[in-house]
Amino acid sequence: MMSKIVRTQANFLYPLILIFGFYIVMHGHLTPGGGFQGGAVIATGIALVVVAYGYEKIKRWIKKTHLTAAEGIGLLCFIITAFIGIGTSFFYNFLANSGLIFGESIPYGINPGYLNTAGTLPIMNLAVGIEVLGGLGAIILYMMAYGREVSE
Amino acid sequence: MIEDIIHVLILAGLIVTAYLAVKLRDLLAAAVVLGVFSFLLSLEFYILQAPDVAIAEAGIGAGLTTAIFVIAVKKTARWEVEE
Amino acid sequence: MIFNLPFITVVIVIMFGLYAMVFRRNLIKVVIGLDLVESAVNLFLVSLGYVKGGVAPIYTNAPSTDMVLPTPQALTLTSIVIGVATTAMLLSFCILIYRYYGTLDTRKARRLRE
Amino acid sequence: MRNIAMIAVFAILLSFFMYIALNPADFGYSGEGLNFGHPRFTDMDDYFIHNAQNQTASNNVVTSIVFDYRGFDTLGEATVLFTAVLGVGLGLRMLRGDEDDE
Amino acid sequence: MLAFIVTTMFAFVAYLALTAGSGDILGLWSMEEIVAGIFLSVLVGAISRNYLCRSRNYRMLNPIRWLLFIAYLIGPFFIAMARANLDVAYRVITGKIRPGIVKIDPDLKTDFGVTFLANSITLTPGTLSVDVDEENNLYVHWINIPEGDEKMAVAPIEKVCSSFPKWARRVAE
Amino acid sequence: MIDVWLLASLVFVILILLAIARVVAGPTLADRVVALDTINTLMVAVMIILSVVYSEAIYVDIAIVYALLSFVATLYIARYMEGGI
Amino acid sequence: MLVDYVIWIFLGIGLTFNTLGVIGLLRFPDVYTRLHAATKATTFGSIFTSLAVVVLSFWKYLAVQYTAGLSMGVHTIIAIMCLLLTNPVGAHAIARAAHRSGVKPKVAVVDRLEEVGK
Repeated sequence: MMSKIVRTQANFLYPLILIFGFYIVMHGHLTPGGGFQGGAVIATGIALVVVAYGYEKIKRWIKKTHLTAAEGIGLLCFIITAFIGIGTSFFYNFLANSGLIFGESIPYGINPGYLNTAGTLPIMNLAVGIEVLGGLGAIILYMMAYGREVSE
Repeated sequence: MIEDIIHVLILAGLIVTAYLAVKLRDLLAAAVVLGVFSFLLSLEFYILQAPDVAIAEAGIGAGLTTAIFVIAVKKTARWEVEE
Repeated sequence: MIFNLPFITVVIVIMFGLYAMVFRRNLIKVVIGLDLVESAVNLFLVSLGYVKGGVAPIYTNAPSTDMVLPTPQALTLTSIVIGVATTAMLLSFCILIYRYYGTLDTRKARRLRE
Repeated sequence: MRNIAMIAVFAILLSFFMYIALNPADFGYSGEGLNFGHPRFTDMDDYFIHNAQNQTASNNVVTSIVFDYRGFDTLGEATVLFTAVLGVGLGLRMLRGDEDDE
Repeated sequence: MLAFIVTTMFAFVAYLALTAGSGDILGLWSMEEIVAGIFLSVLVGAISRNYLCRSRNYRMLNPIRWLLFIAYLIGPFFIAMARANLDVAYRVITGKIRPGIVKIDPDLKTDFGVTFLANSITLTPGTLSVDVDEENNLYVHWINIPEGDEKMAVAPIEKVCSSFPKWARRVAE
Repeated sequence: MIDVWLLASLVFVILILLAIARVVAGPTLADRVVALDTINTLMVAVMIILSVVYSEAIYVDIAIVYALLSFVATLYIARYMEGGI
Repeated sequence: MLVDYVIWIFLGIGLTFNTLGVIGLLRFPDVYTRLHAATKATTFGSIFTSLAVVVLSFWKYLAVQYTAGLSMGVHTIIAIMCLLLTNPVGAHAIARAAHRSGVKPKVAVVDRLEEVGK
């Protein structure tokens, strides 16, 4: 456990990192970003909380099974979304320019506001983001959990 | 012109940090130097007009890689011994 | 003016990484060498797709098509996540080896096995 | 003796790579090798750049390539990540006994 | 429940700040952004409700404290920061230093107040907070100790950090 | 107008190289970590300035990622030096 | 133009303090004094160079109708706030860890933390 100052600041920064990571995930088709990057940012937030509180306290709040379950759910959503368009081809973008959810066409120019576009890409971004955050966070927690510390 | 000078300086920094990461006997210091290498690489991606790759390198190289190396060094030995 | 300097940097960094992987006997140093080689290959891919005077492959201004090639960037993006996953896996194997043999030196570990 | 052989192999590799990186004539299509800032083989990328915004309605061409045109690469990457997490968990779980879980 | 609502509101305000300038609602936001923001904020609030409000201390919900905080940030804090940098510039050029670690007793009670004071001390003239103990005493590395002050067990608080404890008490307690 | 920003970024890159000199020379681990922290701050500033040079508003996101995440590595190494992860 | 002069002044102040911070990092004798130079001076200088960007983007948004200027300025302000939140915590963590791991101040007239003991 680190000092009081670091712990209080980590409490304040953890929601900020999470919301920024989800911002990067959701805006993957308009600005630089996407599923991989946002998932990595959120996993780094988990690493921040782990280092601030120590593994002994954190293992009651963040469970490894939840993270591995998130990884499986993300992978499953990704594959299912790819399968729906199987009538034309695997990974067919059936929602683009169709008028349904995420189905509007996009104009040129800088536009961080037209979130309702690009078909299946935002859904896949969200799925891959959840998968990457689960995988990298589970790696950090596994490496903290096992193996006794070796003194010099 | 000035852009080319910036380019050359960043590449020189990359070579220096790569040499240092191989040379140092202290594995923790090697992890720190690897972090600096990752920062410079991200700046190079930024200048080569690849912002997606720069964000990925920033998010992974800034926090996660150094964290994993530090945990692994903690659970093994810190000094690289060679007779 | 800038004559293939990124490619020369890639060659030098790959040589440093290969040196660490072949001549160093500490296993964590070997993993560091592998990480250097991965980063150098990422830099090679991105600088292979650079067009002089191009902009990033995101439509932010008028419909201009003078863009940097996007496919190498997509491949690099995939490669980075795979890189951190394999690094974590190799380091966990290093922890296992240290617990069973008591050393990270490759020659000593090989001798202890017999 | 072994070291000398390795150093020779290293010297050969270094000179080979340097030759490729420096000489723009002998490697590559139609007598042009690596040339920083002037890439060869741009047909596929031109197709992506011209058509990505109409076909997938996405501003970011890289995202549309990663998730739409070349989605199988991303599927493979997700599988590799899943396997790596599985490997780390199963491998380190062999150390059970010095730190209990749950 | 209150912790969940507070965290959700905090995340939603952060999301609105990130997406300013995207549409027509109030001249700044578009409809899709607000819907997506509500969804993501509820998600973030459900994940991290135990962190932001760990101390179960809802004193900071008072908006007057936020106004005071902003006033502090652009008033005395900025001036002290500018003075700090001139001081560091003088020390860098001349090399005249007389450093040491002293102990101060700011008499604060909450964790937030101590964090606030420690961060302010780190960014302002000639001082750097090194450690904090259980009674909220701070150990401060001081780059230029005046003659005679190193004899005292507890350093005079006005010389180390001029009026920051008063502001910290006003904002955080 | 553009020249000013490019010159400023050139000065920043030179400062980053000077900080790398401290990484090379630093006698203890703590000195190297201090240099790492300095490089983080300089990197955020140079990324914000280069976004003006390329006149792309969306590049500032990368600087925010750096400013939020780069101190996690510092915290890990500090935790190691205190003893106990 | 007035805006140009304001931007030049901000950039000049920022670059000066950044340079002084890096010189102090190279010149001071031990870890704690290096932290003084590195943390304060570079944070202050980076804030000033970023303020120049804020001024330019808001001026472009108001005068030239450059619509991306608003998001650029707001994002730069968010980056400044993140720097102000994270930098002092990192400095504090380094100083505490260095003192606990046995790196003593090289020149010091008094060290109260050493007398307390661990």
